[in-house]
Amino acid sequence: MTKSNFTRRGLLKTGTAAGAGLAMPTIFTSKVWGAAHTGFTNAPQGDTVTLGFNVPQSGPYADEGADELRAFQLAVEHLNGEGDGGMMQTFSSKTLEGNGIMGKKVQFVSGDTQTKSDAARASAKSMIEKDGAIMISGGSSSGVAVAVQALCQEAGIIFMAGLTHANDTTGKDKKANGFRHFFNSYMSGAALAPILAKEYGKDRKAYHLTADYNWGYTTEQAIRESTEALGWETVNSVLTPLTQTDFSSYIAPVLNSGADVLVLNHYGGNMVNSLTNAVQFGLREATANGKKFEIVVPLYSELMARGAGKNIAGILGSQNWDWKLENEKGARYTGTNAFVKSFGEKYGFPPSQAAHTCYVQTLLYADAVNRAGSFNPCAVVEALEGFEFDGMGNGPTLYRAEDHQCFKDVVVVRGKENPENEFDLVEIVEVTPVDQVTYPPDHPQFAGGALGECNPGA
Amino acid sequence: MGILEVKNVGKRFGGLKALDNVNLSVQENTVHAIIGPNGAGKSTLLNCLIGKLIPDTGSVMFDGQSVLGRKPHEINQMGISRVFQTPEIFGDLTVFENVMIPIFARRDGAFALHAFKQVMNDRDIRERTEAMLADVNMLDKRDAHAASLSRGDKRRLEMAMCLSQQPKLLLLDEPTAGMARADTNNTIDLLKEIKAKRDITMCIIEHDMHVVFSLAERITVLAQGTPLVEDVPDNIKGHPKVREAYLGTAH
Amino acid sequence: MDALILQILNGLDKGSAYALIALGLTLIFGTLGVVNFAHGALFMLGAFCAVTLNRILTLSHTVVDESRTDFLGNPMKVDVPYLFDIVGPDTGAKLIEWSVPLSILFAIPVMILIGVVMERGLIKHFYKRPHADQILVTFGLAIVLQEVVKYFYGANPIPTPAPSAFSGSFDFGVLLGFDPYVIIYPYWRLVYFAFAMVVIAAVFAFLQFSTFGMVVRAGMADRETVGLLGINIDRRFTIMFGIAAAVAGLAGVMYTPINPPNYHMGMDFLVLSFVVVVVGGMGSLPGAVLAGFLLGILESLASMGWVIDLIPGINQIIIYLVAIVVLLTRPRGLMGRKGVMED
Amino acid sequence: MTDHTTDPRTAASARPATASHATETAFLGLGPKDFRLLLIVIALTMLAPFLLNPFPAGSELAQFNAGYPDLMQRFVIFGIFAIGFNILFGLTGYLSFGHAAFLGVGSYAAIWMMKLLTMNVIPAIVLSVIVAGIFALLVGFISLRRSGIYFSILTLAFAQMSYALAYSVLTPITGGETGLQAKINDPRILDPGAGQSLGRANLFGLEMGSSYNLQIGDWSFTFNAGYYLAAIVMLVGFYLAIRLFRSPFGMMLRAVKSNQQRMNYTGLNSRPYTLAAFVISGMYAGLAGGLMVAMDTQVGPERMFWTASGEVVLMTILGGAGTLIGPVLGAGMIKYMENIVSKINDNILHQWFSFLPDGLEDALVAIVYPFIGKGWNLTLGIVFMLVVIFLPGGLVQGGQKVARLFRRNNRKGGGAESEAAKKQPAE
Repeated sequence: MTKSNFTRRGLLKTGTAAGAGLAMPTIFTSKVWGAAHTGFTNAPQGDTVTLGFNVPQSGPYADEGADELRAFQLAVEHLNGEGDGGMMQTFSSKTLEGNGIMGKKVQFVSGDTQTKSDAARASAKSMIEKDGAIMISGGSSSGVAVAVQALCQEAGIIFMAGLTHANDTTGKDKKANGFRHFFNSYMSGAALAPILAKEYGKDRKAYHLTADYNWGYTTEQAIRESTEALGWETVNSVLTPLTQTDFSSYIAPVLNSGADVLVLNHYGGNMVNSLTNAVQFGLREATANGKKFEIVVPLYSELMARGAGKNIAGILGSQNWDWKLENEKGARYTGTNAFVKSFGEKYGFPPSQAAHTCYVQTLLYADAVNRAGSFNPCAVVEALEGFEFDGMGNGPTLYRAEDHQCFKDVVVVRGKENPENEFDLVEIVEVTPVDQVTYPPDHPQFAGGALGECNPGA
Repeated sequence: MGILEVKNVGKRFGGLKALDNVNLSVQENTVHAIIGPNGAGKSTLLNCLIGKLIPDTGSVMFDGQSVLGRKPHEINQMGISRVFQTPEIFGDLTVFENVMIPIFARRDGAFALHAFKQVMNDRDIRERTEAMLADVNMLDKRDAHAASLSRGDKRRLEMAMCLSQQPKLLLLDEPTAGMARADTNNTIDLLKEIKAKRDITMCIIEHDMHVVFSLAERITVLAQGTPLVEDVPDNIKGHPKVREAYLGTAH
Repeated sequence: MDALILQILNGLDKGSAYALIALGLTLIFGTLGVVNFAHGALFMLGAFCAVTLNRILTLSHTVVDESRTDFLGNPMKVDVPYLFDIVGPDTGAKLIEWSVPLSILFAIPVMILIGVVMERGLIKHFYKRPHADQILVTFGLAIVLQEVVKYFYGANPIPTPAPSAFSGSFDFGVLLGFDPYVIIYPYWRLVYFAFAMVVIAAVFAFLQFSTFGMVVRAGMADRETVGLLGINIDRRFTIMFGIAAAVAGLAGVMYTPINPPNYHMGMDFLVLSFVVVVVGGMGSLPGAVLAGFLLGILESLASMGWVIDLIPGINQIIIYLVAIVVLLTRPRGLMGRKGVMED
Repeated sequence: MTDHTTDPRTAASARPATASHATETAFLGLGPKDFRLLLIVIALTMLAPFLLNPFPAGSELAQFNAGYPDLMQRFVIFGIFAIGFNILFGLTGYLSFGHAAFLGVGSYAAIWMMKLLTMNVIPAIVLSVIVAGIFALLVGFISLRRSGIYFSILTLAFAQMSYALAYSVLTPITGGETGLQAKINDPRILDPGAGQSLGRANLFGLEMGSSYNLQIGDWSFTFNAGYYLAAIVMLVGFYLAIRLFRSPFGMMLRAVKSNQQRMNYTGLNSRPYTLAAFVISGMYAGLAGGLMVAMDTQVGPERMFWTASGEVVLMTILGGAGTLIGPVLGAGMIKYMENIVSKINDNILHQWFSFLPDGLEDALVAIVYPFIGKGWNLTLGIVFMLVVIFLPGGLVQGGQKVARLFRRNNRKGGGAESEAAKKQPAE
């Protein structure tokens, strides 16, 4: 257990010891911390640096948030030279030596996003204003990611997004100070479509149920466009309220609609319930148009799979990463086993993809600072833009400069028929190579946004 | 011409004739009582007077205007104040405030948005309230919460609230219902006291003969929805029809 | 036509959940005059009775299986339920599979106990307090209850499937002369509907025909008078609270196979159940049931594709829209009594 | 005419006055007691950066410091929201369960003003109040046809519809799930720099985010422009609320709560009174929403969810419905728990108890752990229950009762003093 995570103010004490006992007013033009001295917000003073991990701790995604927080703690340990170093051994960039970031010991603060944008911003602001965090990471929904990313842009802080899948995060709402490692709706569509065509044939009629909010819209659009390009037909698409708990009235008409595939553009509790309801209605056993009826869930997560239990058996979906990747698909995905080993030994179960992304984002940030030789957000942005790396479990990866989106292979998975335990619920069907999921920065699904200038905050 | 004129009022509830061709005239500056055994139609008549019920036939004119179909606050603004069976006061407010509110209502109308004037800076209202409280001997209780008053004081307060509006007609709905004899006598004394101090028109709906004969100057006896007799108290006492009406029922 | 029949079936099913929760809520409103914001939490606790029984039945000891390895390459540890040792693996597996229906027996005493403890320990002291205080204390209690559940069971939904005998769907369409697959309905949802009907009938019969019920109904109408008659109405009201808790709990138990339970499912239903109770009319049991089914059916009808195309977003707001229309046309809801919770 | 018989006692009514019949006004049209309260609140809000940061920056207790701009802003903004809510609920007794809708609508109005017109906060705040007022007029006009729980459900229904539509169908106007933020390419027709850089919310050039930092020894205090703007707005709102409480209008609203039947038979039409209270309180909510955007240029629809409406109800009841300062205290308490307790994680716990032997330290951490960090909701729920059980009537009324209890105990000791005290009317 680390007992060394003093808040940053502890160091301010030493930093300002010279003026102890005297009133020492200092005026800053914009932000409080350090701006006048260093030209950017929350410049670390003393020999530590504070990172802010903003994850859902209450509400439906609390368990996912807990897993993210575990990964963050692990990353901090590794950065500070504790533990076995995890992915730092396999990471292609070798600037991380277990001596913190630029020699400064890493400490962190955590907060609760409640999966609400207001609460997430309040929590992030307290990290910035009170604790002096220089980077914020985490989160489990796109609404929160977009809100916190915008805040970090204004405050002059780097935002390393956690789990956020909507195109908007690096599309119409992209920001210069924000970076996304996780994949997105477009990539899900591009990765899934060929495999769907291969598994279920090119002559399929799809029925979409879509969560009635931004992420749902972009995911439906992505899947539709990719599958229709391969010959599928979209019979119908129905929007379902976010607050819906019983989806029976949306599922019931599906079988009689002429469709033979149901696409559930749902996440979290919505997905667990809609899938459970769909299986209840016998969709898995049904046949339509002379074919076996199929269900597709574009975005998979281990926790959702656990919630849906047996119902996910045989259902295709996409993931950013899976802990079995290196074992099953070979050394291209090196880093996976190193991470799973340190995570598994510390916590006793394999990590989720949300944990993986958060861990990787933290390491990537630390490495970028080291390479830039500065904590200045603009220097970090420069170091991350166009950065190519490997050994983080996803194979060779590019942080594209134009939109701050990571490009890497996408994992297509299927729910296992007979899982051995609650952490082994999916099997990897195929890994779609990165060039099949890459799109031009001006792709219409991502239109309407501008990165803007990086903001150091001062 | 009386201040309150009830003409040919009839009201049916389904097959039941609650009021049948009621005619009534309350003269200014008199105490007029309406009595009758239970089920005689007193409450129905009262509800017609205050606009709560609209009669099937006939008219109710107050001061030359019809009251039918008007809302309670409109009827009050016409000059009718009402005393209830159990005192209806503002329990959460102080005695002083209880009396101020009706004075405000009479001066500023049914609605006035004086959101940023201070109540206590209104000298006019304050003085009138103090005078009214003095009039009913309640000035020493001005800061008490109305809910904490004794039953008799509550009745007194309610009376003060009504009188503070200087109503053209004071409507009393069984003001002694459910009271012990002593309380009843106190109420009678209070009403007598009020009557002695000023010119006022009162209409009392009551079934307690004792109260009625102590106060009323004119009495209408109602039975089975229709007025039996109307006369001065002395003539009502021992009137055969009245006796029949009361003894004819279960009493 | 077939689509309509299907959605009415769906509506009946949703309606049974709404009606069951609202029934308990309106019992507490009507008998005790308490605004109980913890009622959703009771529904949630019921659902977790089913989870708990499942956990109890699957209490396991670990056996190391050398022939297999876990994700870190160590020998696999396999959990074997104690139940298998006691009754043998076959009966044991059957029992675990039937844990949800079995939970009914488990939940009734547990929920009555929870209800009675809640009433005696806390709610009792709030009968004479303003509604505002009741809201604050029951809301606080609801948060505490759900956080306790979260602490032990996590935030993720927990799958609790129905016995396999009830999996699959019944084809109504064939029965009515339609093509196969046109009107199908899951067996478990039919079970839920039937179960709800039985519970509702039982509650009504109990209130209608037992002397206990008569006293409670009289107490709902006029508490003071019944108290004056020398009847200990307080004790009866405690029992009523227990029954209301049990009804909510049973609704939760049987709901678990429909949607995997999670710790905040009570809050999801809380607002809705208040709407149902109020649309039905305060203090009216038949009103609550009627409104539950009405809103369930209308919600299902509003979720049909062509309806949404016609009025975008109607499926999002239908319940609230209906509530507004009902309350404006019928001041006290569908079957409300005058003077209950109007001030 | 009868009111000539003035009682001699009336003339001599110069006895020590309670607020309810103070004839003299101390200042600003307030009675001395209210004026004192206003002064205290002014002092508290102006000195908040000091008061909320009582612990030296480096100390382990610094975790409990709340004196950073965002939280201070939230305290006063939710204070405004609760003050406004209290005008409706505390005075008339009408429990609106949909007040967050007005806050949300005000927020959307404000952000659109900033996107289209200028990043200066004045037009945004003004419009947010107006729009929220109009919306409240509409909702109030319909909802106030019913009373009691029927009214509550009507307001809840309107708010939930607003939330659901803002989240989904109205996405083009509201930004849906991701909400609305200031963007570089906003038109901002009045701003010279529009289109080139991201605008910042400001008051004639003074940026809301700008702060002045004061170090005194180990302590550090932050004075934030946005906070002081919000605090001044809150003080004005608070002052107006006091005036309203003491006005004939406020008295009529209390009369509505106390006995609507008597009120109507006294010649007063209660509908316009309740509607006016509803609109005023909706405007306070809109003002809070506008200020939220002014402090933090972002709006999301969950600001209108029923839990947000429930939160202001809880704030008001927790602090003491119908009291002047209670709702502000309640708002502060809930926001403090949400923002401070939720940030304490097990690392910090270990740090606190690190002076203890290892076994004891772990045991203590294990005991405290469920109540902090992700367990902050549990603590909140327990606080709700404790307050309502032990301090009936909320923090303020409960506090008064406790204070009176102490005073009474003291008096038992001081014989002569207690005699004098008995004559004072209890307040």
